[in-house]
Amino acid sequence: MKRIYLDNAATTPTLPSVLKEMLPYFSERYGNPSSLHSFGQEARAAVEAARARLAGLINCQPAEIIFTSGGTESDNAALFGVLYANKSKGDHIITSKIEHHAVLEPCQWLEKQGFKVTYLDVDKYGLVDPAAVKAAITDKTVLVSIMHANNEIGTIQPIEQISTITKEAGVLLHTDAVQTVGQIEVDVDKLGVDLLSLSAHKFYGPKGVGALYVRKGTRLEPYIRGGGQEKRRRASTENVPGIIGLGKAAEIAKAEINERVAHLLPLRDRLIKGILDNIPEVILNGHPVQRLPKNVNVSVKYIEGEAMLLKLDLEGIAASTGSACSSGTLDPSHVLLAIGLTHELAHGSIRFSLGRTNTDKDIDHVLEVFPKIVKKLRQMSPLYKK
Amino acid sequence: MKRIYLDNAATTPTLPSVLKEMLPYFSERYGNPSSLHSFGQEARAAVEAARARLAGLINCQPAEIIFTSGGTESDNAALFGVLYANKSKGDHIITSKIEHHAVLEPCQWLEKQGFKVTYLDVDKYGLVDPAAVKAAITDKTVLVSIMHANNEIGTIQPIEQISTITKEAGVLLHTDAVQTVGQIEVDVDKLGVDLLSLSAHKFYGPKGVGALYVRKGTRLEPYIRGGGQEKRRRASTENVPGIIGLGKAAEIAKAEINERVAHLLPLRDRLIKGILDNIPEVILNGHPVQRLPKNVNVSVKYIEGEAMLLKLDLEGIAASTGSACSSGTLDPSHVLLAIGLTHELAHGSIRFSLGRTNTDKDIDHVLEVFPKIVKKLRQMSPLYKK
Amino acid sequence: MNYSDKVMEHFKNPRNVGEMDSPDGIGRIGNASCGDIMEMYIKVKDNVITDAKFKTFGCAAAIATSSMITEMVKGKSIPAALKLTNQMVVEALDGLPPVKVHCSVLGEDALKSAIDDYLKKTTGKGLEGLKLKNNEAGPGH
Amino acid sequence: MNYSDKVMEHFKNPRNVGEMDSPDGIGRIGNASCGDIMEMYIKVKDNVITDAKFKTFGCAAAIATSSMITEMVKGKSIPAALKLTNQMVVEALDGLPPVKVHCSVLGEDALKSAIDDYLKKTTGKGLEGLKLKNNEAGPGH
Ligand SMILES: Cc1ncc(COP(=O)(O)O)c(C=O)c1O
Ligand SMILES: Cc1ncc(COP(=O)(O)O)c(C=O)c1O
Repeated sequence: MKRIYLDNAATTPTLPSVLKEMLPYFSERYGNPSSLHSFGQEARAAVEAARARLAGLINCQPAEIIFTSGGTESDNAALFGVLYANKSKGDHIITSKIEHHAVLEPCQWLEKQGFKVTYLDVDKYGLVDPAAVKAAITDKTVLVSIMHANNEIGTIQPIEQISTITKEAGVLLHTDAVQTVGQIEVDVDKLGVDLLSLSAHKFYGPKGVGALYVRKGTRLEPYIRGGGQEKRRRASTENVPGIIGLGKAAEIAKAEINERVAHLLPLRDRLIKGILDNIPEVILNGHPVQRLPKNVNVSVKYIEGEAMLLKLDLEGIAASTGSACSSGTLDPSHVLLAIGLTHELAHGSIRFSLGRTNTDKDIDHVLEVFPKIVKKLRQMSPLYKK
Repeated sequence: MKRIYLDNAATTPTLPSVLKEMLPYFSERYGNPSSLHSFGQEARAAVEAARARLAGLINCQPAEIIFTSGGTESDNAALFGVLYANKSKGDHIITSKIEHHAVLEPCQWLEKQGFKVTYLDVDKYGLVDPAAVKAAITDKTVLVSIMHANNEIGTIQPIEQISTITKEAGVLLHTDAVQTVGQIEVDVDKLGVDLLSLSAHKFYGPKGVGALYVRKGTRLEPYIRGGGQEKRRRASTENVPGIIGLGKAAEIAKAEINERVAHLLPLRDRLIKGILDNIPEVILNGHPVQRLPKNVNVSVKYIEGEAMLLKLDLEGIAASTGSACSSGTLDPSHVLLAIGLTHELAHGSIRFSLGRTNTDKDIDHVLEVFPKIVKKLRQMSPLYKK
Repeated sequence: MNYSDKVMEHFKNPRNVGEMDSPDGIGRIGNASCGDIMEMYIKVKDNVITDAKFKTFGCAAAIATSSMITEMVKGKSIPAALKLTNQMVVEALDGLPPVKVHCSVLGEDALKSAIDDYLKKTTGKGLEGLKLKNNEAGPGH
Repeated sequence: MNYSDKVMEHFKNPRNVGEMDSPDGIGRIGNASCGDIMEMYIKVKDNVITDAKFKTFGCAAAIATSSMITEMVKGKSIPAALKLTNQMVVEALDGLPPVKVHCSVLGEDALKSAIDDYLKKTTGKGLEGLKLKNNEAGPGH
């Protein structure tokens, strides 16, 4: 059976050309970049070349990039690092209710340590209101952290408008751009952000490596401590192959970015339309237009997400759900609840996230298979009365 | 020119057989282990198999292993996680003056947050006195953190004796075993430790992945927060290829461990003897016997380490030094100062760390080249009066 | 999700799906906000459960559990059916992931509710000391 | 360490290494505890530095700096030699890594100390307003 991968928001395959560049750095050019000898120096040079490539993708200086172990660490390091470095200035963070847990959980931890956090509401499309950001800023506010695009519903936030406000107020702005880097244009200057998180495996790089952009002059306490690496901003022997993979993935993304968007938009819109037209009582989650080109998220009334997901998997289609049944907790996605869905609709959500190699045929297949699955599950549902 | 790598304490090459097992997990079996579909489940199964392999190497339960991004994160997570989880019990840590910075810097940070840290002295061989550990324990002591073997001078600590004391006192014991796992036997039960840090790239696995062993029942706050991965003890999409590499490196280490020791001991001792016999005014740093099989560390009077290192590099030999000149700070190695070396001797240190593929010929070459280098540099030194 | 082959088999081909014309007992357990609702219908003759059917809103584990429990009760006397525990259903399914065991509790509760309903209808009083394990919702909720 | 080819060349083949028989001026700068000691010897004739030699305990940058500065001062008059700054030495070496710039400061200081020593011996008073950039140690320390 042909398998169709529609879970590119969870992770993406590493491109063969990315892997190819990484390979020599495992067993041949294996030096530690901190070592002074030639083995070390060749690794150091490769790491710096990768840094320059990544800087090219997001339009920053190489020195403004700190390599990390992934998006989660970048988010943790940004929140923790800014708040602890600016304790004398204030203790207040503003964020939104639909951030990734990698932002929300550090916020909750910071609250336990005495910091204050404002969690902004979003509208039914998942949009943060820039005016609400402005209204929440106090003279104790140090940092605003609003994600660039949401991983579940794909809504893209008005970061540029928000940064106008934070700049005026003299407050730092962090954005979790894990879902946008390599997917749509991300330019730290246009966005006007001071810190930005990204993760390689979300845009065809390897897992276990990411980066935090930190605008020059921004005070930051290191989160992983213990050595002089990354100019004392992130200790630990550099993940050289991973960093090289991230650099190569960035280079490819930069070259391909317009193509990627142009390829995905029609696929996404066909899939949305096909689902809404062919299955009754389905709603689209997230913003109809300000939306990641890869993201399709719908709630199917009367049935549950994990059951849909596994039925799709049996047909070779990989998707994702915001149902609690998939997470091992009792609560469904906080994002879907924040945009106002009932628990039942949140449990009935399914996300398809498209990638580079998906084709019209893949969409055809989903549109053929998915309505049948919904029908079968509805027949089993005590909530569904034909 | 043949290059001879004698910096295996800094990092090691990934074994080709390790890389081979990792390869399919980049571009083919690329699923996110948290995903419920078949792509995710095959990645999940591979991660759990790796966990079991690593558990086999250190003799623990797979569920007691948390995968991390490396030794530094493991150390940070252990110290931070234990202290914050046990705040109600106490606020005191005992460690030594020769720990890796990945332990010392988090300790210093914890001190800033109000925790208390005792930094124990070591003797001239770098040994911690178990009696000093006992004497330092108070009713506020929560954790003792003493490294298994030192990365610079190779001295192996009497962890078993220390754990007898910590168990009696009801205090947790962490050991940084980054330099011992895969090098000498490491058995968490024999050692009697509650937490143990390790890093894959120090024993022929890939960079950017490590683990923290946490004995069942030990309370630990997560350090990287944001998702349900690693049973909520370490968030972030798992570094699947890295974890598989760590698992394979562990499996190989387990099979080879006796062979590795048997291979390195005579090489190490020949190199030490050869240097001491052929170069006047050289001293061996670290313990003569309770010493890592790979570690040779000497101080050469009247000359400076970086100069030696680079001269060796010009001859194709990769080594390391504790001289300040190599670190970009003004102070030489805290370890060498802690064992009582003068600044001058600390600046004149050089470390050779041996690995799997080093041969008698490599030692011959070092013994031929190194005395000449010392002679030349001494001729240049204002301190050296023939 | 790491389901056993047995669970997947019952999920793919659930037995006894559907409503029942004039059932002798109906049990309804769970609510949509926790993601699981089970409805169970039983037919009883001479104190023996002759048929069972279900409808379920829920995940694969909930569906497989419903399917399995309806299979297990068919042919059992009321007292024997009451001895069925969620543990037995889990075993019959070759295990469930820890986070999914609550689904099997729902199954047991749905069966008990259906028997309770049957007893109420026939004897005027329900199951003595009926205590549902799943405290999220009572019968008919 | 990320050294320029020029630095490596001077490190590999340092010029003017050694002591000098009856030098006209000696400068000694740094101390072993910070990892660098430079000794510089100069010969002066008619107010021109006709020869310079050095001995250095230190890293590759310290050695290359010493080698370069001795090359640069040879043939220079005392006033011209005093205009030599560490920046000029760094440039002549095609740059130094930022953490190594202090080595070039040591070189400049060693030269100034040697001139100071020469002036003291010849005129009875040293270099007017001598201020060494490296505050770790004075001359002869
Ligand atoms: C928006 C967002 N932030 C952060 C993360 C965390 O990234 P990683 O899994 O690389 O740590 C993810 C993905 O998991 C994400 O989608
Ligand atoms: C003793 C010790 N602890 C911790 C570390 C840190 O490990 P890593 O570089 O994998 O973070 C190292 C090596 O760098 C080490 O030798």
